[in-house]
Amino acid sequence: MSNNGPSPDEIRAIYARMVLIRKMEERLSADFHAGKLPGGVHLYIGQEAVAAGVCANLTDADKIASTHRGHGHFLAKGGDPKSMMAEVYGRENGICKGMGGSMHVADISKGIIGANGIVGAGLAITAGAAFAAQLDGDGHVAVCFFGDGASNQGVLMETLNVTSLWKLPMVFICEHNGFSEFSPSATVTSGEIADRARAFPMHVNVVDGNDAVAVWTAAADAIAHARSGNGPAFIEAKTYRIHGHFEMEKHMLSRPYRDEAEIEEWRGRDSIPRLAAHMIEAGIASDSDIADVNARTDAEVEEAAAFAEAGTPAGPGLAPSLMFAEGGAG
Amino acid sequence: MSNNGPSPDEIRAIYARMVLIRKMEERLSADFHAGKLPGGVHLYIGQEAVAAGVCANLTDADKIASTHRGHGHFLAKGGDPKSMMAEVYGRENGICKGMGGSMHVADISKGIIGANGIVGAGLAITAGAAFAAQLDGDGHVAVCFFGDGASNQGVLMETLNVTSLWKLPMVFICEHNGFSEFSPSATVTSGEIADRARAFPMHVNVVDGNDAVAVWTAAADAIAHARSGNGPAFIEAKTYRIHGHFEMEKHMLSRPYRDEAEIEEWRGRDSIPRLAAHMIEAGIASDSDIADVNARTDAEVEEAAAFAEAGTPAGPGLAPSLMFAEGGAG
Amino acid sequence: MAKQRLTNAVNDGLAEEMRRDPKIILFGEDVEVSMTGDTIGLLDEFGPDRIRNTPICEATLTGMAVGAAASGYRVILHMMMANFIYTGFDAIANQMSKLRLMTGGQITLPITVMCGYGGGRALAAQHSDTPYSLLMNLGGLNVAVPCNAGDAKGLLKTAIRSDDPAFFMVPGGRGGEIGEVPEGDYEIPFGAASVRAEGNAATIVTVGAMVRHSLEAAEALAEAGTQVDVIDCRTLVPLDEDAIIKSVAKTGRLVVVDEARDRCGAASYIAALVADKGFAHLKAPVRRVTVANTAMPYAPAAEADLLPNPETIAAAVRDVIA
Amino acid sequence: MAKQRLTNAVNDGLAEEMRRDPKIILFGEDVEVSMTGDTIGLLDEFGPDRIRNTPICEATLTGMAVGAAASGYRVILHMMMANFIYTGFDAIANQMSKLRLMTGGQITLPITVMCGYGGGRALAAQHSDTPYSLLMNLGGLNVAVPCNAGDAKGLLKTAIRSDDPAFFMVPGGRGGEIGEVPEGDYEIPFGAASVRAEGNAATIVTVGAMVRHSLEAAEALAEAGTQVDVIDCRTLVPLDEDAIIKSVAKTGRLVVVDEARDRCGAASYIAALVADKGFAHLKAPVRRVTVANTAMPYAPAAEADLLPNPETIAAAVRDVIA
Ligand SMILES: Cc1ncc(C[n+]2csc(CCOP(=O)(O)OP(=O)(O)O)c2C)c(N)n1
Ligand SMILES: Cc1ncc(C[n+]2csc(CCOP(=O)(O)OP(=O)(O)O)c2C)c(N)n1
Ligand SMILES: [Mg+2]
Ligand SMILES: [Mg+2]
Repeated sequence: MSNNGPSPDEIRAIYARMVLIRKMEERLSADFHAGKLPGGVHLYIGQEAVAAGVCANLTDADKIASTHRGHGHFLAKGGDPKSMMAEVYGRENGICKGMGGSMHVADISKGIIGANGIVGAGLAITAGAAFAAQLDGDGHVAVCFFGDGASNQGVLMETLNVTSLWKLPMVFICEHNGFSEFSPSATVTSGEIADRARAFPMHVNVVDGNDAVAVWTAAADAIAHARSGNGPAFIEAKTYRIHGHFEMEKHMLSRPYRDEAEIEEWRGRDSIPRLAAHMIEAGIASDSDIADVNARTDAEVEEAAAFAEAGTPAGPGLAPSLMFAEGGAG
Repeated sequence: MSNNGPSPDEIRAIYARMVLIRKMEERLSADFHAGKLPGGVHLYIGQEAVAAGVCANLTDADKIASTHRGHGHFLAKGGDPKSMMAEVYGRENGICKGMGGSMHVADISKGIIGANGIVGAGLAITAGAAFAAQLDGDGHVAVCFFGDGASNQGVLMETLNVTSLWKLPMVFICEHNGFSEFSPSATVTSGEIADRARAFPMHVNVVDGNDAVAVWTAAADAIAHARSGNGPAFIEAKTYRIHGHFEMEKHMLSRPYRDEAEIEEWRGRDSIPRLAAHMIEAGIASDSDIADVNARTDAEVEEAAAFAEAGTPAGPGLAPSLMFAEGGAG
Repeated sequence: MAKQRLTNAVNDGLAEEMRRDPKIILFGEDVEVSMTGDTIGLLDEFGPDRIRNTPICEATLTGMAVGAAASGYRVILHMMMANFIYTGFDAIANQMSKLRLMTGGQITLPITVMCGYGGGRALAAQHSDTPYSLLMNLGGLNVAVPCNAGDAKGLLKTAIRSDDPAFFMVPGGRGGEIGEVPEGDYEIPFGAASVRAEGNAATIVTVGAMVRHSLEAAEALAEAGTQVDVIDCRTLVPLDEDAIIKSVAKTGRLVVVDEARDRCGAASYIAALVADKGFAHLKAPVRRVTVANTAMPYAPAAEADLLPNPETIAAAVRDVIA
Repeated sequence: MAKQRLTNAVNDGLAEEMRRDPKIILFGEDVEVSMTGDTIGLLDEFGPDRIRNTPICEATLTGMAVGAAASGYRVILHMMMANFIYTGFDAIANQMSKLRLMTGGQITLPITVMCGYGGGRALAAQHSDTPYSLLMNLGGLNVAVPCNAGDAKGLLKTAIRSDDPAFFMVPGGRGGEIGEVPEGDYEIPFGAASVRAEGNAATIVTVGAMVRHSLEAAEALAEAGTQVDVIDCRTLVPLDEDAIIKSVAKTGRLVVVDEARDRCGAASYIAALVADKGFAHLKAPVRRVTVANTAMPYAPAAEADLLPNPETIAAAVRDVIA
């Protein structure tokens, strides 16, 4: 590591962001099971340290692309909880006017060029954003979050090639959360994912994705590498998806595809209490600070939900008018 | 190397095959420039040692898939020169009834499941054939020839993953001939291609593609590895394309994309005289044996050209009837 | 006749065919756990040689289907949802649909590609497409689109037994719907439309999920005294042109209902066919009830507004008989 | 007016636009050497930032076009030949055509995708497709198909300047053909068909490479005393419906000529449109002169047999006026 890790302020901000992601998603989970959401939701619970640790190193001018499991990335990059919640509710006041929904939350003004329902698609889009960043020439980077499952899509190798060839300022963040939908990673993924990146001239690192400080530190290096014109960087973050692939799965699958014991084991490594313990131990936060964060976040989530509930459901007519910048559905 | 290299008989057979490929293509080149061919041709001249060295290790029950530059693979795998020539002429007596042409020569009875006009497409098709071979369970393999340019298509990584995951009997033969169409490899390919395979659990080797004996030896190992159920193997053969990307290029391009000196240098490493010298030195062929091969091959090429010339140009009506096995153009 | 969910009928069809023919293999993403239930239990019965759960790599999966089929296997490729065929589109468009011609008929490709299609479930733009017209334009591919459990099983069997590549596309929202399924083994032939309702006033031609909406429209019209033919194409390639023309010869009026986007959709092809071969019979403009040329929005009301429904279908019929 | 080859007109158009707008970038495979000459010299003038010769990786190229455009650049993506768009189809079908809607209009995608399409040069099945109808069905994409050098340059400029994604598809066999190109800067608007010949007996609607064949057919017909309208759509999305309907209102007879395969092709869409909105004017069946639902064979005579030509077009016209 060539940096000294996050400052106390940074750690506190990361922690707050992780709690926000967790609580927003717990709310979405409850809302889903209460039948309040129009579509399905893929929750990020358990992986918060990755989004928060990485995005703490980014500015609004840096871009991120994300996955079907994109709430965490959206919130970590500074997306507004209210308009995200409204989007998932399918409301006109949603960040995408209710047109995208959970799988497609995006806020261009924050550099969030979009979650994506197509596994692997974000990689090429990010390479394009990194190309743009290189041409802009002002040191911005483009970061792609993608899963271990997505790592089996050929577009990974293609983007490793083109970004290293052109020294594009792209940062690859592979979130190895153990599953490719309902398939345990080992049953679909051969070899080590980081080795795929090591076949190319780039900065590569593997990190504990449930350790926010470690993620921040690795990301700081990777992003600095990319920012300074040295080309792409790759981080494989080992983590675990605590909830199902999507919340609907309990109603759909006829048998489980993983052990409860495994889930419990990973709950024991939960990045949020872990970071809280670290902060207390390091004397940079007290129990009451932690309680404050929780309370503030609860209020923020309440507010987001109220905003969403109050929004008008997106209705007829809007879609065709949104297809073309220059008007008309063609 | 775990084998002792090709036997004298094998070497002589490889040599004869290389000469056949060379002379067939020199004829096609002349025919093209004489305006006798309906479409374009991508010639394999300079790379003969790869196809011949690899295919000498295969039987008709083994499958190969090939590229737009497929004449050499077709002939090396035992495809009939007459029906290949007729195919390139667009005749009804062509191996594909004149429907495929130069880029699509195939002979299923010989395990040649097809040349392919789509760069990289053969990789996934071969993985499917390797899957079939695994299910057949009788030790056959499926071999894919592909270029350095094709190695930048993501399907390479996808097939490396799935074949190593499932231990499929697939052999990857990357023919690194210096160019991806008109782009020198270094301008489009980052890192070492063989390293892409090394990221997966498989047998990987890099070989001088202009040395037929070295290719045979490496291929024998790789194919034995795959045949015995150990999963895929990968060979990167370094070689050079002596002719243009296609014969048409002289008429199309406004400026050269490579040095004459470079071409001359590689002509100096021509695999055919090199193998001849080796045979003479090793005492397994005499000058007059070499002359015999040349003479016999000239006659064979003449015969193939005569067969093609005598064929009826494939005409109307055939195409729609060939679309479906069960009849009708749907 | 037994009552079954469509997805269970498909599951039975797959198992029955795999029992019949040991050369059948099936692979795709998460076919082991089986989200919709269509492949459930197959791994247990047929083992990991014949049922393979794959990595996410659609470009390779479609290509592998071609390679395995060209090597003597009868392949069922499970692509989950129709939007994912785009990711594997090269081997569909450049290989599967063309190789037989390109090899002068040497290659036979007995491939069935399965997927769910269509909207109506707030899955948003990337999980709601109805892309059969793209496949129809490629040539070389059969396309079956069942509307109910019984047809699903019969068409699936025909697809699997065929020596040609076929897409078997199930309406995404209909997997849970219960319908009659004949006992025993049966095939439903390709290219044979089913006349689901009869009448002289107009012809509705449709397919897949839109059959039910069309039948509801027909019922509503019947209550007002208008009887219409409702023709379910069942397969879009081959298409039962005769059934369509015959009906239009009787009614003189045609409404085509299609869940796909309008432009160059199946509806426009069917309308064009009739405007050519059935022109002499036509007494009114040929109407298409389709989806605007728009990606599918997430919000349910926005989505519903785009999809044909019994009211919009009935309105189109009233229009052409006015 | 200067005389120029189509590919040179395109080359000039690219250079002029890149001089005008520094935000324009162009990338693709072998755009440096430039096989057909359309991108020749651009690297020298604009440098490697704005002109990038790429590896072969179509799936990434289409996705990068989206990412770079979403990040403020005006992207020209050179895809060489139409068949290669299938390899990069995901980012076209699931991203380029949908992201604007999915983001509620946040994303603007000024992308021009260039490629050659069509048969007639013995390039065989994998290099001869005419896939515009697939793009037309996706929604969210404009599609321009010039038939001559002057239009090529003008339509290209409109495509590049547009804030929406557009495919600019050049007839593969026409790059070398010489035509008039207006001096100075000009755009040809999207959605404005060009009436290339006029007559009252029938309407031919066509596009791209088929315009010339249709004009030859029109000439042959004229010699026999039959005058026809020949309408060149110029853009298929948006489509100049008014021009088509107006002509059919005059002639009452329609032949649609299209180099694509017939099923769900542009011709069937145009025929369907007229069978709906222009039905009252129609005096005869609407004929389509298209390509059988077949992959393109290699042998020239087999290929030529499938493509529309002046004789088959004239025959169809004689048929509808009989
Ligand atoms: C191209 C494509 N194929 C398949 C799917 C269905 N699908 C959605 S998520 C998913 C698994 C993704 O796994 P991973 O990349 O590890 O992300 P995770 O869900 O673990 O966050 C699959 C197969 C899809 N959305 N897109
Ligand atoms: C998918 C696709 N993209 C682009 C092309 C055009 N093309 C034909 S051959 C070729 C270069 C291939 O290079 P390589 O794989 O190294 O093979 P080589 O020509 O050197 O034998 C290209 C770009 C194509 N045929 N298919
Ligand atoms: Mg995962
Ligand atoms: Mg090469």
